[in-house]
Amino acid sequence: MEKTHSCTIVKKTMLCPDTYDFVVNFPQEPKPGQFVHISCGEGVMLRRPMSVCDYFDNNLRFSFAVRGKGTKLLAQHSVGDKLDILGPLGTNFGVDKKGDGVSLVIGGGIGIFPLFYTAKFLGEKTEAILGFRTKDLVIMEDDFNAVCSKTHIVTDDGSYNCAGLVTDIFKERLQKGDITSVYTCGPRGMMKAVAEIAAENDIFCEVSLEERMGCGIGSCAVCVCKIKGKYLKVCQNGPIFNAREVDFDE
Amino acid sequence: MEKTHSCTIVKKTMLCPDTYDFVVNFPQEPKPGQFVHISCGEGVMLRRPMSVCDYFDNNLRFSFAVRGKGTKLLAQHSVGDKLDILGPLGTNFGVDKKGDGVSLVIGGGIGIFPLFYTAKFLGEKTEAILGFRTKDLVIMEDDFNAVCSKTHIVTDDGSYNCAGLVTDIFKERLQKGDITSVYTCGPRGMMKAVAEIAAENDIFCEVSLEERMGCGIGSCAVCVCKIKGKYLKVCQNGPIFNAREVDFDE
Amino acid sequence: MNNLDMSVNIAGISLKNPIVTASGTFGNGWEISRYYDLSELGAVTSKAITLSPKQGNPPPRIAETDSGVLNSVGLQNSGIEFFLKYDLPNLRRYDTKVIANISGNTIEENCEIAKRLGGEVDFIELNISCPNVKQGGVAFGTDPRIVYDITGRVREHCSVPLIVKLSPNVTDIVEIAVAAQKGGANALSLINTLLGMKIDVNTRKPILANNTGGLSGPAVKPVAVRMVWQVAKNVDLPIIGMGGIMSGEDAAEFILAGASAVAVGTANLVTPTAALDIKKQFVQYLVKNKIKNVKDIIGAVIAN
Amino acid sequence: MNNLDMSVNIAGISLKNPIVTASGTFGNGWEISRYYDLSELGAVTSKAITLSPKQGNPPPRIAETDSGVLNSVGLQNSGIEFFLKYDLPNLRRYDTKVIANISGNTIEENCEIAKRLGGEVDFIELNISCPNVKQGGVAFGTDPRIVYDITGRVREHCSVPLIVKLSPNVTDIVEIAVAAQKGGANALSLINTLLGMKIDVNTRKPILANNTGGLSGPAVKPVAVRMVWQVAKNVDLPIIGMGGIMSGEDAAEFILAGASAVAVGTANLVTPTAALDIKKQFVQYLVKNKIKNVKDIIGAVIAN
Ligand SMILES: Cc1cc2nc3c(=O)[nH]c(=O)nc-3n(C[C@H](O)[C@H](O)[C@H](O)COP(=O)(O)OP(=O)(O)OC[C@H]3O[C@@H](n4cnc5c(N)ncnc54)[C@H](O)[C@@H]3O)c2cc1C
Ligand SMILES: Cc1cc2nc3c(=O)[nH]c(=O)nc-3n(C[C@H](O)[C@H](O)[C@H](O)COP(=O)(O)OP(=O)(O)OC[C@H]3O[C@@H](n4cnc5c(N)ncnc54)[C@H](O)[C@@H]3O)c2cc1C
Ligand SMILES: Cc1cc2nc3c(=O)[nH]c(=O)nc-3n(C[C@H](O)[C@H](O)[C@H](O)COP(=O)(O)O)c2cc1C
Ligand SMILES: Cc1cc2nc3c(=O)[nH]c(=O)nc-3n(C[C@H](O)[C@H](O)[C@H](O)COP(=O)(O)O)c2cc1C
Ligand code: FES
Ligand code: FES
Repeated sequence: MEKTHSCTIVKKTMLCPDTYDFVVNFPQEPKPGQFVHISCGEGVMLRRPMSVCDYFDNNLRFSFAVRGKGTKLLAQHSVGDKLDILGPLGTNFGVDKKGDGVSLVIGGGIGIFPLFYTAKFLGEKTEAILGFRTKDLVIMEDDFNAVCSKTHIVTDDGSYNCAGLVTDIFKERLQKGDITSVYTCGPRGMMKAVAEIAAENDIFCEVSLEERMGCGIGSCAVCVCKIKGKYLKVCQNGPIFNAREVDFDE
Repeated sequence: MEKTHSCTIVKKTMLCPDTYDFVVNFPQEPKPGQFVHISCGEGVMLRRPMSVCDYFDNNLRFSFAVRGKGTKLLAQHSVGDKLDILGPLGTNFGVDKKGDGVSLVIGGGIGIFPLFYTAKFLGEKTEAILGFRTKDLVIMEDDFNAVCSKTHIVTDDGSYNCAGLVTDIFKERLQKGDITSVYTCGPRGMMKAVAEIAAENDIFCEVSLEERMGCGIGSCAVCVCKIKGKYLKVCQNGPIFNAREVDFDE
Repeated sequence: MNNLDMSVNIAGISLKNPIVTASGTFGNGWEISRYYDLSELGAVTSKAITLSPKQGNPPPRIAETDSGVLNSVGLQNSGIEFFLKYDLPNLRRYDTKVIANISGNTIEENCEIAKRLGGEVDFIELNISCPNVKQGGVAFGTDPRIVYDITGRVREHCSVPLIVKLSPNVTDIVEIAVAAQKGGANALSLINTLLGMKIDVNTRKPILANNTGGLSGPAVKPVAVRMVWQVAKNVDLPIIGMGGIMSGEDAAEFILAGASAVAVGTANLVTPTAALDIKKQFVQYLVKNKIKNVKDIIGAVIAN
Repeated sequence: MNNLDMSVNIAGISLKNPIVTASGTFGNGWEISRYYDLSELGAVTSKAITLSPKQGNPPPRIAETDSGVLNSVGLQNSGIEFFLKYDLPNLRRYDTKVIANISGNTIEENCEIAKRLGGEVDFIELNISCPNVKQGGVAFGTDPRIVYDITGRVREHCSVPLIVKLSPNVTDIVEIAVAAQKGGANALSLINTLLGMKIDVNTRKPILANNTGGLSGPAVKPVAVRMVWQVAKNVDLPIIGMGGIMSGEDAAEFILAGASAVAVGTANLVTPTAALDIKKQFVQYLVKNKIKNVKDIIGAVIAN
């Protein structure tokens, strides 16, 4: 039988203002792209979904931006506190479908978190293209550098590296003709653009979708996205979907 | 203008199982018999009323038994934490009406707390009669000994000192004929019995009443008790009432 | 804050800002006025006023529930004479509008109270939605024909705008609101409390001596916001929105849904300065969202 | 625990214990069965079943409120054929009763679904109280004449006891319950969700794509307990009580109020093992209060 885990926080870091990184004891090894569903504490009833950012030595790492009540409460926890965590949950990135060429992980903002763990599975021929709004929000560059052969960083305002969008770099990088797979997570518009470029170039592309969740395990049917014209559950049929099947405009 | 106080907890003691004693910084000197209205923390909306147990050097002491959700949450606070406290509130014991003889403070269980601060105002000719269910619940004996000329303790089951009710000691003590005032707080039945004996002996007697509260300041009218046939607010017209005027059976 | 226009209009009368106190949670101002200057508020609402003094229900009269409060006060008050003689003159010392909440046992009684209030108050709020009394109260507020009738008859005796306060314990709030409008209401207040109950599982007794009571506080906010939104879309009367407002953003939510003003109720039980605090937070919200005139966001929700 | 009689009777069928899952919060058991053995429960309730598969409403479909949850799923499901072919056989592997929640768009559709279910399930729960669909749903559940009519007509097609699930969005729950009883209902479920709304004050948009949704969770518990109590006093049918049950003591509160069984809904969204946890806590409550037979406390509230 599966169960929820009572996990001790062993490390807490602030990555940039209002963005935290937690490492907790966690007994079950997740697959890349999966998420966990976290109880944020007294006063917030529903759990909040967070992507697996890393897993090592029975430790789970997840990182998150403070948005509303739940993430605010979560951020107030300290090393030594316990968190009630459900998971790992959901489908995983098809890292076995990466092909023989170079894999790209393309992320924007907090969408980069699941891509780090994923890049570790994709192996040395992986490159990362990461976009941030501005210099102060650029995070995890060293992490990605350690597992990717190259990490391209862009900022919307050009305050760090070149100004531009991840799709600009993506298109540029496609010129070499050695890309065989793309894994992406970030704002919906970004993922849509990445998906379109991948489709035009006939490259395998998977996306990690987000939707407001209830149960996180598939029993309440609230977290749906349109996939090939049908509402599928992001928590159970996703969060990873083949980019071609997602109806981004719904 | 009056305001709520943000008070730092400077001392926390356990008096007996599930009964705590807090000392907090507090800027306003209360009168004996008054209460404060305390925010117990996230998840409990309404404040909880607690009698002033002592006041010294800008420090307020209150003590409480853990009953339900509010007091449970309150008990989880530690030294250094802040509490949002409203008060002091309500009417006070008429210590100036004590007369020339001996004053008695008669309390049962958690009803003893306001009597300690009151006894300090009554002076050396004060005696305490305190009743508890059983030995393990006997608390504050030393405190009362320090401010009263004599402290009589009874337990329901006789596990500490003699078995019996505070009213037994009260009646016995009346024989000497030197009692001129009685101040009482405790279970309703106990206060009623004390009030009746006081009335029979024509002794000045005041009681501290309890009722479930909302605002604590007189603006919501939920905390009423029947006083001379009318519903009066315990938080504003009380908690201290002349025993003769209370309709104990309502 | 300087070039911020906080004023709103309710039935031709301008409130300096949209923050009001809700009836029954503010006494008649005596106590709360020791915590802040009532002139800070757009308006204050009196406790329910009846013709003769009223004892109310036996205690306990309050129980806390998850994010909510049940009360069964039952309209305890000192009657219209006392109000006119003592409470009103005191409230008049402040630069704020006064809403008199009236709760007669019968239609005639409400007419009589309205007549006696005359032009002394700024608004009369007819409470046909109290769940805690056997006569009058919610019995009036759940049948559209009765709502129409009572509104019309009380309206005849009002020298000032008549606000009708609606009960949420109904199948179709719009139908009730329309009835009040047709009856001649000049504004609507919603919502009063939802009827609820809490039982102590150890003693097996209801916590409230009255068994049931009215549920208020954040727990009911989604129901209140929905009702304000439905009524605002369908009825052309200004609305005073209430139900669980604890913060400036909560106030904004009701105004976006269609309320012209908002009333703070249960929050007053939590902290005496609640209405003032909420006003300040609401100003912060306006500033942060670059809103210069409150009236611009009344009903400005972008619904699907 | 050995000499504890946990069984309860609903319309002649014995449930081994009074803990049931609420429709729509438990899928059709596939997922939650990976967390505990469903045979632990007195009964399980299916997701709403319609005749043809149903897409439901666009997302977002959920919003959290203070102590509550708003949902606007809109009865997404794979239809009766899928249920009979895949879901039901799977549920039948467990030693628990199966309640089929049916939610047709029309009376005829409900009759047809009931007919197709035949004797395959233990109970049919007619959902005339979903606030998230335009057709059927709550529109059926708020008019006593329609409730009487639909209950009677669906009853004719049921080979098993018919439970009618009532909406709390009504003026008089007793009137509706009486109508269902007269129509031939064998049991009642209450409550479904209260209609609510939440607006994001920064974007000014409702959080739910459907604008409004159904409010559930601890926030609504006082309303649910009150309705169960009112109906239990006035209607002679077994009640499955629900609305905000998160603990064993919450379950006890509903049973004291008059419910013969209780359903766990929103709690399943918080923790997959919720219904099992609540059952265990309820046993502790019984032991602590020296209650040997659950049936002894059904409706045992000592009201004033
Ligand atoms: C599969 C999955 C994985 C995720 N992984 C991460 C991650 O690794 N790091 C991270 O920072 N965030 C992640 N998110 C988003 C994160 O779950 C939300 O930011 C969080 O739930 C917001 O909770 P809150 O209480 O702070 O916000 P709320 O008060 O609930 O809302 C505040 C804002 O957050 C947004 N939001 C609320 N719920 C969700 C949701 N379920 N999904 C997306 N946005 C939401 C709303 O649009 C709203 O503007 C993930 C979401 C999903 C579905
Ligand atoms: C003026 C006044 C002074 C008080 N002083 C003290 C004190 O010094 N020390 C102390 O331990 N307690 C004192 N009490 C009682 C204390 O306020 C309650 O025990 C407390 O509010 C219970 O809160 P809870 O959340 O733990 O209980 P809840 O979960 O609200 O209820 C649990 C139990 O507490 C009782 N209770 C709840 N509210 C009240 C209330 N307002 N008054 C009395 N009983 C209540 C109920 O009967 C119930 O059985 C005082 C009460 C009043 C009115
Ligand atoms: C203790 C209490 C007493 C109340 N008394 C009255 C009353 O006398 N007249 C009235 O119209 N409403 C009364 N109400 C209802 C409030 O005015 C308000 O409509 C309701 O509580 C919802 O707002 P809230 O959630 O902010 O409290 C009372 C509410 C409470 C909590
Ligand atoms: C996400 C969700 C989906 C629901 N779907 C249904 C449904 O399909 N049919 C139904 O009768 N009730 C449905 N309900 C209502 C519940 O069965 C239950 O009546 C209600 O939520 C109150 O119980 P609770 O507070 O324990 O959740 C749903 C509730 C939720 C939260
Ligand atoms: S969150 Fe419940 S089905 Fe996805
Ligand atoms: S608690 Fe509000 S009047 Fe006493």
